[in-house]
Amino acid sequence: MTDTNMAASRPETFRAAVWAQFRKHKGAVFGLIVLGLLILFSVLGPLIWAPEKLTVVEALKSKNLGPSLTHPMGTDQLGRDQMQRMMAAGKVSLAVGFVAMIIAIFLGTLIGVLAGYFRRLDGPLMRLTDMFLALPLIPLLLVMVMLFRDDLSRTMGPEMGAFVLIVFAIGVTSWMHAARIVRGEVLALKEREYVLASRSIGATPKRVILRHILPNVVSPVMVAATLGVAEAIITESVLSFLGLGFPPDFPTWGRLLFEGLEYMQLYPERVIFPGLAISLTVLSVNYIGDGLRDALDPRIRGR
Amino acid sequence: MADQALPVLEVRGLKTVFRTRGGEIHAVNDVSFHLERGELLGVVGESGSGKSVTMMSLIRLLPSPPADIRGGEVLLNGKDLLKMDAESLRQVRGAKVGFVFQDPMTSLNPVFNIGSQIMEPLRAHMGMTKAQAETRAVELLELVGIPDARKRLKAYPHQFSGGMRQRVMIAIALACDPDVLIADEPTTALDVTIQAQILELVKDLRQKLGMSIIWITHDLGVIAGIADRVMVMYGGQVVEQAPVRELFANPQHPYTRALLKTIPKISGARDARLKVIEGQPPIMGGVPVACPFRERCEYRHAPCDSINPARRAIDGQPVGRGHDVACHWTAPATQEVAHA
Amino acid sequence: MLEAHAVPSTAAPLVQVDGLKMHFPIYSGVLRRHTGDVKAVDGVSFSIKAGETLGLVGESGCGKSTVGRALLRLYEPTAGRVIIDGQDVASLAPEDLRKKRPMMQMVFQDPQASLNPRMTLSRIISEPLDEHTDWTEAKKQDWVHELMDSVGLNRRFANRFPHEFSGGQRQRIGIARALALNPKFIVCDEPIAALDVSIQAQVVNLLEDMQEKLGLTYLFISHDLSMVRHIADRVAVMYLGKIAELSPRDDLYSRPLHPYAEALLSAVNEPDPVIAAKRRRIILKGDVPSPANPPQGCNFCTRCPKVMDICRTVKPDLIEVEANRFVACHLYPTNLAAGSTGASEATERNQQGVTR
Amino acid sequence: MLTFTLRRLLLAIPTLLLISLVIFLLVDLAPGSPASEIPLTVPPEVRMKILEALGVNEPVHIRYLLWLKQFFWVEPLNGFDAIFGTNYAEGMQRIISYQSRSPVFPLIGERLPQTLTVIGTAYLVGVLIALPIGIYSAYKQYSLFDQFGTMFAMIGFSVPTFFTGTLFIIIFAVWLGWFPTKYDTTLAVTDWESFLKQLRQMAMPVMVLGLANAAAISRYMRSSMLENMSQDYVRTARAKGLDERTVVLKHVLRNSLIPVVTVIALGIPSIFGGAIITENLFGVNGIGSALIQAIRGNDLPMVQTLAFIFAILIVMFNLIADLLYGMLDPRIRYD
Amino acid sequence: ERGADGNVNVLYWQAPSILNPYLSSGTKDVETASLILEGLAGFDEKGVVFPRLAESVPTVENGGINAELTQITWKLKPGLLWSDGTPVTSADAKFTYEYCTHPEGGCAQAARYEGISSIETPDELTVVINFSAPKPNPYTAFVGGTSPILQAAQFANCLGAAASTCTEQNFKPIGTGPFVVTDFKVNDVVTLAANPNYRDPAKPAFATMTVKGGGDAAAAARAVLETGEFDYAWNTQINPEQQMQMAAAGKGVLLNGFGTLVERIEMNMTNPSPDLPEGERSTVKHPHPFLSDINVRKALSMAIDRQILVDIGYGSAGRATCNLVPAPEMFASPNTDCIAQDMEGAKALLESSGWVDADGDGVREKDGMPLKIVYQTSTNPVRQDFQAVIKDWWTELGVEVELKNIDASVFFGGDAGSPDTFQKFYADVEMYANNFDGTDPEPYLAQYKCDKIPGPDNQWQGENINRFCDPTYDALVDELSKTADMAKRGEIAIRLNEMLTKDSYVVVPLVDRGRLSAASNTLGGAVLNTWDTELWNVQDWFRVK
Ligand SMILES: Nc1ncnc2c1ncn2[C@@H]1O[C@H](COP(=O)(O)OP(=O)(O)OP(=O)(O)O)[C@@H](O)[C@H]1O
Ligand SMILES: Nc1ncnc2c1ncn2[C@@H]1O[C@H](COP(=O)(O)OP(=O)(O)OP(=O)(O)O)[C@@H](O)[C@H]1O
Ligand SMILES: [Mg+2]
Ligand SMILES: [Mg+2]
Repeated sequence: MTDTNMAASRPETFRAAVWAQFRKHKGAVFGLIVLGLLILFSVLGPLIWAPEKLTVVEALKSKNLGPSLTHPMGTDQLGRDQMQRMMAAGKVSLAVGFVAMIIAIFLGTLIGVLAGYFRRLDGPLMRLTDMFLALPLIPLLLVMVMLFRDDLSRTMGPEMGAFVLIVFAIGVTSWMHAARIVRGEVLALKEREYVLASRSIGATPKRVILRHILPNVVSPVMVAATLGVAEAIITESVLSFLGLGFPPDFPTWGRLLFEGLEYMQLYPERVIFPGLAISLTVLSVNYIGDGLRDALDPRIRGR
Repeated sequence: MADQALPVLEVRGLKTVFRTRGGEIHAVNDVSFHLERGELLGVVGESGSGKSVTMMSLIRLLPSPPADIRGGEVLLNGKDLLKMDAESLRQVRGAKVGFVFQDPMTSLNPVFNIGSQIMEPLRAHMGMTKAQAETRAVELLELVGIPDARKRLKAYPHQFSGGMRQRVMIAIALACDPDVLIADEPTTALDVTIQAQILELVKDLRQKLGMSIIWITHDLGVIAGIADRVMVMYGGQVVEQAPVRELFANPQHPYTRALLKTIPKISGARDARLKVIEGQPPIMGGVPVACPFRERCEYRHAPCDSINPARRAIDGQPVGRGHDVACHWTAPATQEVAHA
Repeated sequence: MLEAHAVPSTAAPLVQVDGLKMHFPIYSGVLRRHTGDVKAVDGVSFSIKAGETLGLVGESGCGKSTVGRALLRLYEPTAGRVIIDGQDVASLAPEDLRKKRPMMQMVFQDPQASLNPRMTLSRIISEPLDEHTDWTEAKKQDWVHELMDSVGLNRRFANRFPHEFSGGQRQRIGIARALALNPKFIVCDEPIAALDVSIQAQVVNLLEDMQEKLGLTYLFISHDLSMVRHIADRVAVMYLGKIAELSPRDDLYSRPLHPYAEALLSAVNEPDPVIAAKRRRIILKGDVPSPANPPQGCNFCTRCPKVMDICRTVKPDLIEVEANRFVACHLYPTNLAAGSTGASEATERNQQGVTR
Repeated sequence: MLTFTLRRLLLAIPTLLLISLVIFLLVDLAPGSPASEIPLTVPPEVRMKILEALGVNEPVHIRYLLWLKQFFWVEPLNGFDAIFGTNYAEGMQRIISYQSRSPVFPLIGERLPQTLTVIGTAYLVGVLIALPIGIYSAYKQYSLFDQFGTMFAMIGFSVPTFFTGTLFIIIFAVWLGWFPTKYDTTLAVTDWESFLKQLRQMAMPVMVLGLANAAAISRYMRSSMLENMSQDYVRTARAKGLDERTVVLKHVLRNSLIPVVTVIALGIPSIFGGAIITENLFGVNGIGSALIQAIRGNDLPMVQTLAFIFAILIVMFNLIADLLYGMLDPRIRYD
Repeated sequence: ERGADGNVNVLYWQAPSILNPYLSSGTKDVETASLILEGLAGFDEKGVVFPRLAESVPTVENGGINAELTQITWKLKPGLLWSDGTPVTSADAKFTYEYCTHPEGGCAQAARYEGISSIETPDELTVVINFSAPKPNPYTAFVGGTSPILQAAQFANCLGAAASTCTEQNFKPIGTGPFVVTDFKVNDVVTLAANPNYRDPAKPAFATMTVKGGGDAAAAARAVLETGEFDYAWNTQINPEQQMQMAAAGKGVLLNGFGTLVERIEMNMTNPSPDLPEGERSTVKHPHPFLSDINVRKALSMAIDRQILVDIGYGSAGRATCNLVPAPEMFASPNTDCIAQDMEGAKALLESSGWVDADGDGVREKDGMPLKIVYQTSTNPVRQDFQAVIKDWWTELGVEVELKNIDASVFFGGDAGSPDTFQKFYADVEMYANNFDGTDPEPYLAQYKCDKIPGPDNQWQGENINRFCDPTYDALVDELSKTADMAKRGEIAIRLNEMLTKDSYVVVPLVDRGRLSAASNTLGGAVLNTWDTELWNVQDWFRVK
C-alpha cells in the first residue's frame, strides 16, 4: 500500500506546524499583535517613556491635564504622568491576569482530571468544588491576607509578597469552573477507545492521563483560560478597591480604572485608557485562545 | 401527474463542488441517471465516491457554503428542482421526495417524541389537523411494522432500538406518499438480523405502494437482493449502470469487477486469500481530466491518463437505459466472474 | 525483527476460558443499592489453541466486545477463569498483569476512535514500547519503522496524524500497535466493521499474513458472517451473553444447529441476484431482550421460530451434540452427546491438519 | 427521579454541614471585629463591654453549635410560629445581627423582594438578550453580526460593573435625567403610575447587570447552537420539508437549550446572592449590599447566615440543574 | 405650619442599622435617632449648649450646678409629651441612666454617664445628677444626640442582656423629637412622619421624611447636587475637583463646618520590627530605633506641605493645622509653625543630628540604621493620595517609605488577633483621623497618658496609639481633670496639645477636616453643626418655594 502522490514526510517540526496554522487564523494574529503591543508597552515602555521625576509641587502644577504631547494620556490628580502609570500598571495587571489564570487552570484541570478519571475521588472532589463555590469570597480573601501577608512580604519584599498573595488568592478562588468543565470532558474521554487501547497496553493511569486525557481537554481549558485572564484582572481591581491588593502606590489597570471613576465626568480619558487596556487584553487573549485551540488540533491543522 | 411513460426522476449532468480551505473538492461530476416509476435503483460505490452528495444535491440538502451545485438538471415529474425557489423546494422535500438517512441513531431528534416527528411533515405538507396527523402516524408506524403503534407515538427515539428507529425514519419518509424515496445506506448501521427485517419491509412496501426508490449502499449483497437496476459510482462519477442481474453476471468496469471479487462468500468454496483493490481513492481536487480509477486499474493503458472516459452503451440500448460503462477498456466477451 | 512464536503442535489451548461472567452492576434507590446487573456476559466457556482463530459472532449488544475486553482484563470479570498461556489473567495482581500485557493485545473496532487524534503515528505505535521497554529513542524508532513496513505503511508517514489516513490505513496503525510487543494472542474486536468493503479485504489479508508469519492466535469478533467464514477456524455464535453454538467453521456454515445461528446465517446477503431471489430468509420477530432482564428460560425463547414449552423455563446448557459441535438448545437432547468425547478429539486434530 | 432527588438531598446534608463549619470558621477567623463600627471617641472599656454584650467572646465551638441550633431549629420554629400563630419558639435565642441587634432572618426577608425583582429581572433580561444573540450568531457564524456579538461578549466580560454602572448614571441620570440614581425600596406598586416609577428606577441596575449576564450566556448559547447545527437530525428536519425557522427555532434550539438551561439554572443562586457592587451603586439595598455592609461592619452572624443560605442555594440549584437536565433531555433517566 | 411642606428626602449613604443610640455609636445611627429621640440639651453650631427638653441650661451662675461641681439639676419643660401622648417625666431620664449603666447591657454611650454616682428625681420635672468627683464639664449625660432620653415605659423590659431582644423598641423608639418612625428597613431606609405631639405646634414643616442609605459619598453628592433627587446628603466627602464640578450643576450647595476632626500622622515610639517575637512588637520594651529621635520626627513633619494636602484632598472642607485640638477656640493652640514646608531645614536638621546618606543610596542612615519607614493607613482614595505625596517628600528627604493600606473594617476593627489594627501599630507611622465628642477635649487628651498604652496585657485596647509616655504630661492631665475654671482649662489643654505636637512631634497633625454635606437649593434651614448631630435643627427645616 504505497502512496505516491502524498508529499514526502513532513520536514516541519510540531512547533512550526502549530505556528503555521496559528498564522492562518486572522483573529489570533490580531490578538497576538495587540497583546504583544500591550506587553511591549508595559515592559519596554518605561525604558523609552520616562518623564522626568518632578517634585510634588511641580507635579501638582500640571495635574489633571488632558492628553498632550508631553503627557500622551494626560496626568492624574497628583500630576503624575498617566502613561507612565499605565505602563507600570500594565506590568502588574498582565502578570496578575496570566499567573492567576495559570494557577486557576492548573488547579481546575488537576481536580477535574482526578475527579473525572478516578471514580472514587469524584464524589469528594466535586463536593470540594461545591464548597469552594459556596464560600464567601471576601472573608476568604481577608483571612488569606491576614494569615500570609506579613510572612510573604518579609521573605519576598512587600511588592513581590503582595503579588504572590494576590495571584494565589485569585487562583485559589477561581478554579471551580474549569474543574467542572474538565471533569465532564474527562468522563467522556475516559470511554474513548484510544484510552482503552492505552490501558490494554498496560499504561499506568498517570501515563494515560498525561498522554491521552490532558491533550484532549485542551480546547475547553483554553476557553476557561481566556475568561480566567479577564476575571483575574477584574478581581484584582476589586481587591485593590477593598484594600486587599497591592500597596497603594502600585498602580494596576483595575485600580486606575476605579480611581478614574471619580473623575469620569471631568476627564473621561482617566477611565478610557485603563478600560481600553483591560478590554483589549481580554479580547486579544480570547482570539489567541481560539487560534491556539485550532492550531493545537491536528485535525484542523491538517486542513 | 405527469405522463406515466416518463421517468419520475431524471438527473442530467449534475455537478457538485465543495469549497474548502484546502481548495475545491469536485464531489459529483457530471452525473446523469433516471428513475422509472415503481423501480428500485441501487447505487453502489466505495466510501467517498459521491453517492450521498449526489442524492442530497437532488433536493439541495447540502449546506451551502461549502457545497455549491455547479450545474445540471434534476427533473422531478418534469420540473427542475435546481431552479426552484426555496419555498417550492420546501414543498417538494418530504412531500414528493422522502429521504432516509444512514445513521438511525443520530437522524432522529432526541428531544421530540416519535409521534411529533412523524406528524411534522404531515402537518407541514398536507395541512392535517393534529388528530388527523395522529391517526395517519399510527397507520404509518403499523405499516412499517411497529406493534402497539398508538402507544409508541409518545416514546422518544432513545427508547427504540436501531432497527425500530430506522423504521421510524422510513415511516417519516413515507408519510406524505412521496413519488420518490431516497434511502442513503439505511441498513449499514444495523445488525444482520435487523437488516433482514428492514429489507423484507421494503420489499413489502414496494409491493403495497408501488414506490420509486433509490437505494444507496456499499453492500453488494443488499443490492443483489432488492434492486432492479444498479448504478456504480466511483470518484464522483457513474462508472457503470445496468439491470441488476446483468451487472452481476457481466460486470464491465474494472472497478465493478474488482469489487465483486473482494467480497468473501457465505457459501461455496472458500478463497485462500481475499482479492483486494490496491491503492487509494482519488482526490477529487479538480475537474477530472483522466479516468479516476486509473491509479488502481489493472487494465490501465494510454488513453486512461489523458481522457476521462464517457459512458458508452454496451448492449445497444441508449446510455442510461440498458447497460453502459465509462471505461476505455473493453471486457472480453466471456464471463470472467464466476459464481457458484 | 518480528518473531514467530513456535506453534506447539500438540496443544494445551493457549487461551482457556471457564465460566466467564461479566455483570455490570445497576445501582438504584435512594441509597444507591445494588439492585441488579446487566448480564453482558453470563457464563461463557471456550478455548483457543495456539495459532488458531476463533470467530465470535452475534448481534450488536450480545456481549462480544465484553468477552474480548474481559479476556484482556480491561474489565474486572465477575466470575470465571481466563487462563492465557498458563496464567489466570482474571486473578493476576496488577503488577504481574502489567508484565503479562505484552503477550496479549487488542485491535479495536473503530480505527478512528481507537487512535488518539493528537498523537502522531510513530508515537502511537511506540506507546507500548514506552510502557514496557527501556529502549533508546532510536531503537524504538527503528522498531516502529519495521512494524510499519510489515503492516504495509510507508515509513514516511511516521509523523502524520491519524486523521490524515484512510480507514484501512488507520486500522493498520492499530494492528502495528498491537504487534509492537510481539504478542501471542490478539483479540480483534470487529476490526473491519467500520471499514469500506474494498478496504476490509486488505485488513483481513494483513491479519492473515501476520498470523502466518508470527504464529498468532486470534479471537476474531465480528458480525460479518462471510468474513468470519473466511478467517476463522471455529466459530462461536453468541446471543444475549451466552454462547448459542460453538462449531467448526465449515460445519456451522453448511448446517447450523442452533435456531439462532440458522436465522443469522439466513439473513446474510449473498452478493448474487440469482441466489438472492431464490433464498428464503428466516426473519426473526421482535428485538433482543435487555441483558439486564433476560428471559427466564432460554435466552432466545422470545424470538425463536422453533420455540418449545421447555425453552421458556429451563436454560439449556452448552453441550457437545455432535463431534466438536457444541450447542445450547433443547432441540438437541443431551444423551446424544454422551460418550462422544473421544471422537471429537480425533476430528479436532484432523481439522487442524486441514486448515493450517 | 424521586429517588434520585432524595438521594442527592441526603448526600447534601453532610456536605452542607461541612460547608457550614468552614464558612463559620472562615468568617470567624477573618480579621476585624464589630468594634470597627464604633467610633474612636468611644473609650476602650466601653468597647469591651459592647463586645461582651454581643457574645463575641465565647469560644468558637460553642458559638458554632449555638448557631447551628439556631439556624436549623430556632429559626424554622420561628417561621412556623409566624405562619400558624403558635409560640413554640418563644424564649429561644434567635440569630442576632451585631449591627442592628435584631434577628437576622427578618432582615434578610426584608431585603429579598428588591433583590429578587431587580437582580431577577436583570437575569431575565440578560437571558432574553443573550438567547437571540447567541442563536443568531451561531446561525450566521463568522458573519459581521457574529463578530460584533463576540466583541460585545468580550467587553461584557472585561468591563467591571462599577464602571458601567457609573457610566450609566452619568449618561441616563445626570445628563438625560431619565432615571433616578437611587432605588426607592419603599415604593409599593399599586397603580399604573407607581408601576412606571418602579420601571424607571429598575432600569439602570437591570441594564448594568443584564448586560453582564447576557455576555456570558450568549457565548454558551452560541457554542451550543453551533454544536447542534451540524447534527444529523437537522438534516432530517430539512429533508422533511420544514421551513428554516422551524428547523432552527424548533429542532436545533430545543436541543441547544438543554445545556444552556442548566447553565442558567446554576446562575440562579446568584440572583438570591444579589450583586454587591450594583446594589450598592444604585442603593437597591438587597442581599448583596446586606452582605457587604455586614462584612464591612464585621457583623459575623449576618455574614455567616447569608453565606450559608447562599451555600444551600448553590447546592440546591446544582441539584435542580441536574434534574432539569434530566427533564429536558428525554435520554437521561435517573433511577 | 406643621406638615405643610410635604416630604423631605435625606441621604445617609452609610445607612442606619438601628435607631437606639445606646446600642450603636455609629454616627449614622446616632444622627438618624436624633430625629426621634432628644436629650435635655444640645449643642448649637458654635458648640454652645442650648436647652431642648430642659427649661434652661443649668450653670454655676444660675445655681443649676453646685459650687463643688458635684451636682447638676435639670428642670424639664412642663407639659412635654412623648409621641404616643404620654407625659415626659424625670423618671424617664433616671430610667435612661439605669438602662445605659446596666452592667450587662453593653451600652455604647456609657462614657456619657461616667462619673455619675446617682440620679435623683425629687419631682416629675426635676432631674438631679450627682457626681462622685467634681465634674468640671457636667454636660455629658442627656446632652447632645449621643445621650437622649428613652421612654421608660417602652424600654422597661429591655434592661441589660434583654436589650438585644427588643427589636421593636430599638427600631421604633418613642421619642419627643420632631419625627416618629413609620417604617424602618435596616441598613436601607427609614420613613418618618411629623410627631403629632411635638412641643412646637408649628413644627416640623415637613409632614414626612425619608432617610435613605446606600452607595458612597460621591453618589450621595451627585443625588443632591446633580440630579436633585434628594434634599440633603450627609458626609459627602468628595475630592475638590468633584466639589466644584458638582456644585456647578446648580441644584444645591455644599455645606461645610469645622469641628475637631484632625487627620494626623502618629509616630510609633516603639519598635514594630517583625523580627521581634510576637507580643514584643510595638511594645514599650523596645523603643523605636530612629523615631525615638525627636529630630527625625521633626524633620519628617517639616518636610510636609500641609496646604498641598488640603488642596488635593479636601479643598474647602479642610484646612492645614498643626494642632491635635483645633477647636473650640478656647482649647486651640495658636501654633502655626508647621504650616510652611521647610524641606531644606528638615534636611539640615537630619544632617546635623547625624542622619546622613553615607553610602549614596539616597537613604540616610546612622550607626548602620537606615531610615526606612512603613507607613500605613486605611483604604480610602484621599488617604492613598496623601500617602503618595508624603512618600515623595520623605523620599526627597532621604527616607525610604513603604506604603501599606488596610481595609477600614480591619484597621479600625480592634481585633486583637489581627496584625493590621491601628492599635497594634505594626508600622512606623500611621495616618488616620480622630476627634472628640462634644466640646471638651479632656478625655481626648487623656488618651496619651502612659497607662493607656496598648499592649498584649490589655488586648491592645489602649488609646495611646503612639506609646508616648511623659510623667509631666500625665500630671498635667490630672490637673486638668480637677480644674473648673474655663480659662485655666483652656490653658492646660493648649499646653497638653503642644506637648504632643510641636514639642515632641509624636503626633503630626495634617489637616483639620471639616464636615461636608450637601443641601438642595429648595431646602431651607439646614445649618451644619459639628458639635452635635447634623440633623440637630431638623424641626426648623422647610421647603424654599
Ligand atoms: N461538507 C463537505 N465538505 C467537503 N467535502 C465534502 C463534504 N461532504 C462530502 N465531501 C466530499 O465529497 C465526496 C463524496 O462524499 P459522499 O458523502 O457523497 O460519499 P459516499 O459515497 O456517500 O460515501 P459513504 O459510503 O462513506 O457514505 C467525499 O470525497 C467527501 O470528502
Ligand atoms: N461499562 C458497561 N456498563 C454497563 N453495561 C455495559 C457496559 N459495557 C457494555 N455493557 C452492556 O453489555 C452488553 C454487551 O455489550 P457489548 O459491547 O459487549 O456488545 P457487543 O456484542 O460487542 O455489541 P456491538 O456489536 O455493538 O459491539 C450491552 O447490553 C451493553 O449495553
Ligand atoms: Mg454516504
Ligand atoms: Mg462491540
